[in-house]
Amino acid sequence: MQVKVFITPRKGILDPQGRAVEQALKTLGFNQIADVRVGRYIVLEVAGASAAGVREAAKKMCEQLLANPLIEDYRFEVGAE
Amino acid sequence: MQVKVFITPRKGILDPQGRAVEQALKTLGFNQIADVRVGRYIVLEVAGASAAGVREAAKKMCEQLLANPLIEDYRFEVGAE
Amino acid sequence: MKWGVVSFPGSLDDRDTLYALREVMGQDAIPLWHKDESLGGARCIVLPGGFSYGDYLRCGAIARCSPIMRSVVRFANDGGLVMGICNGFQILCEAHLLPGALTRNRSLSFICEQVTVRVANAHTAFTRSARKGALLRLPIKHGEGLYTAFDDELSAIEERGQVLLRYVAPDGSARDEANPNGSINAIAGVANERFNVFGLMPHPEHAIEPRLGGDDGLAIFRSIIESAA
Amino acid sequence: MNSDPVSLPGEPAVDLNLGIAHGLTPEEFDHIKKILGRIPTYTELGVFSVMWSEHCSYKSSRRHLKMMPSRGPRVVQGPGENAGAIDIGDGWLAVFKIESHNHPSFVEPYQGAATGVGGILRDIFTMGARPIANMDSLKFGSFDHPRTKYLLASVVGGIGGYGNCVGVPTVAGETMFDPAYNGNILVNAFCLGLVRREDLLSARASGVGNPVLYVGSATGRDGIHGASLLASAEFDAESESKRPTVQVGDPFTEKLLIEACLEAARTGAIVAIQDMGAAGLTSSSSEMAGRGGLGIELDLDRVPLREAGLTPYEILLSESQERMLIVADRGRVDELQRVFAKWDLHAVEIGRITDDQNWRIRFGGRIVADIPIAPLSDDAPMYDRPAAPPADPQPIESSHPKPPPPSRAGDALRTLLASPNIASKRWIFRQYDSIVQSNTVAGPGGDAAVLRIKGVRRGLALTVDSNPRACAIDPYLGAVATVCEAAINVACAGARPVGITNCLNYGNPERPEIMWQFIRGVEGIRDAAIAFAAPVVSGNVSFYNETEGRAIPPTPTIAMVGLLEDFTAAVTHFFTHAGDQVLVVRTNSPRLAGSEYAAQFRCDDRGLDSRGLGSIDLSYERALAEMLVDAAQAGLIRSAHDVSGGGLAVALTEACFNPGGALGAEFSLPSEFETAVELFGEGRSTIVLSAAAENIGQLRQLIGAAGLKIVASGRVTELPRLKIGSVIDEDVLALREIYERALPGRIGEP
Ligand SMILES: Nc1ncnc2c1ncn2[C@@H]1O[C@H](COP(=O)(O)OP(=O)(O)O)[C@@H](O)[C@H]1O
Ligand SMILES: [Mg+2]
Repeated sequence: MQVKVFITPRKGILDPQGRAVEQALKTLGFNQIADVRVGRYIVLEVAGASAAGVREAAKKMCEQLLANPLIEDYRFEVGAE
Repeated sequence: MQVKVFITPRKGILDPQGRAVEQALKTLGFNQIADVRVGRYIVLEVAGASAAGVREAAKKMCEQLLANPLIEDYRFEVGAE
Repeated sequence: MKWGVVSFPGSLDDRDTLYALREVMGQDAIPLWHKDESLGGARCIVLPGGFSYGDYLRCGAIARCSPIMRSVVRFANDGGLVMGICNGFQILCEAHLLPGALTRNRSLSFICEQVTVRVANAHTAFTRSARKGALLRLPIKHGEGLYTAFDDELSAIEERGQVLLRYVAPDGSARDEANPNGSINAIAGVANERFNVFGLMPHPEHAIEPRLGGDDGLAIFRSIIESAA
Repeated sequence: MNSDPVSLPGEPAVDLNLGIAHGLTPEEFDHIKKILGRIPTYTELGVFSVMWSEHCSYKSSRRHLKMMPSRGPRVVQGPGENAGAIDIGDGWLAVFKIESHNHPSFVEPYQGAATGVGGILRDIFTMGARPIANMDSLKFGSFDHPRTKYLLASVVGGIGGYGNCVGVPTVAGETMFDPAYNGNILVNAFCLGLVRREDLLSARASGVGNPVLYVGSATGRDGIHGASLLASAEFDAESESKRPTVQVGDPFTEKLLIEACLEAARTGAIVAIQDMGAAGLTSSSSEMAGRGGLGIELDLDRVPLREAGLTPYEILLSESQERMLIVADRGRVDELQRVFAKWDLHAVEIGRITDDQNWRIRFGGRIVADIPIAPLSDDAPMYDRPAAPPADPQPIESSHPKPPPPSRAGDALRTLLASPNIASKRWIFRQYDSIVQSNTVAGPGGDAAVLRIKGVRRGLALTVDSNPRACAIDPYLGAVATVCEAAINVACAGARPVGITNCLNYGNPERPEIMWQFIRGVEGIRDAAIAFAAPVVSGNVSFYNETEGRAIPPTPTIAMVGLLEDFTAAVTHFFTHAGDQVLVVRTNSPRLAGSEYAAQFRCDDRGLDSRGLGSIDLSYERALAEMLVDAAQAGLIRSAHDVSGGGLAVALTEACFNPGGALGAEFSLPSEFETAVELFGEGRSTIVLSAAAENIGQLRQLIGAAGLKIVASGRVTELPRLKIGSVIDEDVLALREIYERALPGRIGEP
């Protein structure tokens, strides 16, 4: 089963990358940009029968390794694909 | 309007980060992991009236800056939020 | 001869490159500013190492959008000599002046150490004062120096002799442990098809004084001086 | 202007309990009321609590720090500014300081270590100096501890991630692993910068009416109460809940700040400048005004914010990184703003200097804080905390039973070389750019780093050292030994010790035995600094390094700056020529007490002395340092390496590791020198010297004239084999393999 994890800098936490990308996009003429956050996107193939089981494992993986809860928020989707 | 961009290493491209994450997850006991790809997740706030206009701008941003087509695939979603 | 060294926000080795050119090699070298478009009449443009724009997003991706890069691209397309060192190499790849791309070292960590590279093609403006097969001791210091190119492109690059430098062991043998970052075919430096644009991960500007770790880097700068003469 | 500041809607009512919750004592709370003549507003309470925290006020340590010598013919700036400055000749000043970032690095190791580097850099370029070298001193728990690998990788990643990105080379450091740091790691970061004498900047405000500029990153809710709550209290489970205060570093902005501030300094329009470090805007503004005996007024509505809705309390206490506060020459603000704009940075006018010696803050058009400055900073509480030696001083013991020492010395040597405390730290320092700026003559890997100064012959040697095991046995002698090691390390490179900065890492000062350790440590540094004529020009104190009531061993960290008259005369720590003669010179017999050997093996079982450190005669130490410097400058020696962790046998082994190709050495030792104490003992000071045969006579004379003893001699061999008397006969290449592989092996890398 495929798990997609979306990790973003936590609200209120400095996101220097996002700022730099926002600036660069504006330089390129995309003036309609109001805000940019840059995070990570992790795609996992998980062998597992039940979606519920995979969901539970995914949550644990996020908490234990994939995201840094001090400075990042995460969410994930469990799909078939 | 919110644009979410998902960038992943192109298939066939070495993804040492993905491999390292996979190893680390296995060390933590998640043995059901079959594959991991690590990419980028970019969330943009774009001021724009029409979804079509925003979609077009997003495509340009991806091509001109956000992704490197030589080594990365990208896709994006335009949402309300 | 006259050199131009570009400073982007976050460039680090720009000052060192100017020092190497002016104080050690007695060259006429001018700093160029990323917001300008003028190349100041320089015969060779150097894009120095560093972390332009913090290397945020992808190394070199933001820098290549600077005003000065428009001129650098034009200059290169007109046949002018351009050399990108480390971050400069990354910028040249992002600007499509060089083939391929640079990504995270296979160890995933930054590496600062002396490496040995073999001159794989000595018939270019950047390597002519070395002999083919010559070994150079040069420092590297980067986190994203793994060079990749796709199969077709890679074989074309190899066939045309665009690979100018390759990582080897100190004794010159090709060994996987001698490839510090996992670059494909141990590529340390590559030129464009016209051989007027060159990118390399090792730092010749940090190998110009025997007291400070050797002077093998002079071979690269001397080649350029000879070519421009 | 005498109307009292207002409280804002939604702010809690201030009373003693709220004061206590802010870490203030009832007496301190009373004192605040007396200073103000009223109850503080909530904002003011926050301000007092950070300014009077241990971290900002040094209330437990201030009276003792005065003991250390801080003056000397070379000292241009002693303690009191953001960093110390020493005249190194040719019109150049070396500006340097070391600082701790222990607690933030334990909570979030990557960002904690990174922002530690960012902070110390700002302390240096705030003085107008260009940072040219960093060092890091790291203490981790034992490798058996489940968090150690993660902490090591993240801290090293953070230091490299920040230092590499700003273009300041990390040229040396030290790393130790010991179970005593399982619950409380230490991350101390050092930075040195260079400035022309006439360009030195100060953080002393002057000129009533001069505008105050805010430069750098916008203010967010980062690190609020980092100083008062994190760095000034013990660690416990509750620390988890303080996590949202994590600061994130942006080295890219720091690099722009460095260039912009140095360029702005050259305009001459900067009157005073200070970085916003601990307690951010509050401490920088009040300290700059306070030093100048003036007042300051700030309008918080003009402060650039990262998100809407920050309260004055939050804006004033935020520890967002990469921010500077500047007092500008009136009428030249435009000029400064142009420089910052060039570097894509804003310089926003947020206030001005006043003549009434008050710190006055406006928000939403109203005054929300109005505090007399002198009592806030200079007259902060100062304590003379009770100090007493512990009833039964116990050296730190590892929790694991130790094996008996091997019967063959070669086996012991191999075990020691594989210890992460002795093994090569290449896995760490190769993650640091050590060559950027083109000054690095000798980078990490030797006794001291050597830097040249462009355009002149002089050079600098840098080292950072600590010896917590010795300090745990005797906090005074341990501190003396640490200063000696640092001084001898730079002397080995051929440099004369000229200045010290120190970071004093201790437990909870409210406990008499910790206070005693601290005072004894300061006394040790004082005596040794005087002996080497190397004044202490800056430093930092980190208390409350404890977890669940267990303090770390006393860990004074000493960074020494040495001056080379001629950088080309610098000496390596490894042998350079086969056939050279080797001499071992020492000031005192070694001991096993506090040694790595004693940490690895059960020593007492065999009746070996593992308690006493042995005495240190500082006059010998100084004579040794001077002899080394003189011999190096006279070109008499080819290499010099001081014996530290692992003793003489390890030092001889390391000296064989010539990076261009391993060499060997042969020693005939009198049999009484073939004991574990002689081979593996540590303590002050033993040097392994090599010299060309034709210089050996003159060198022996110099050593004799200094009153020093040569205790053994040998020669460098082409064949990479180390032979020591009849007890050690090992293949140097095999030893090097152990030495290089140990750390990556522990981390689990190929
Ligand atoms: N954290 C670190 N950062 C940079 N260099 C380090 C670090 N730890 C150790 N080193 C380098 O490794 C070498 C050995 O360190 P150490 O064992 O402390 O030396 P010594 O005992 O001679 O003082 C030194 O050159 C030191 O600079
Ligand atoms: Mg040493």
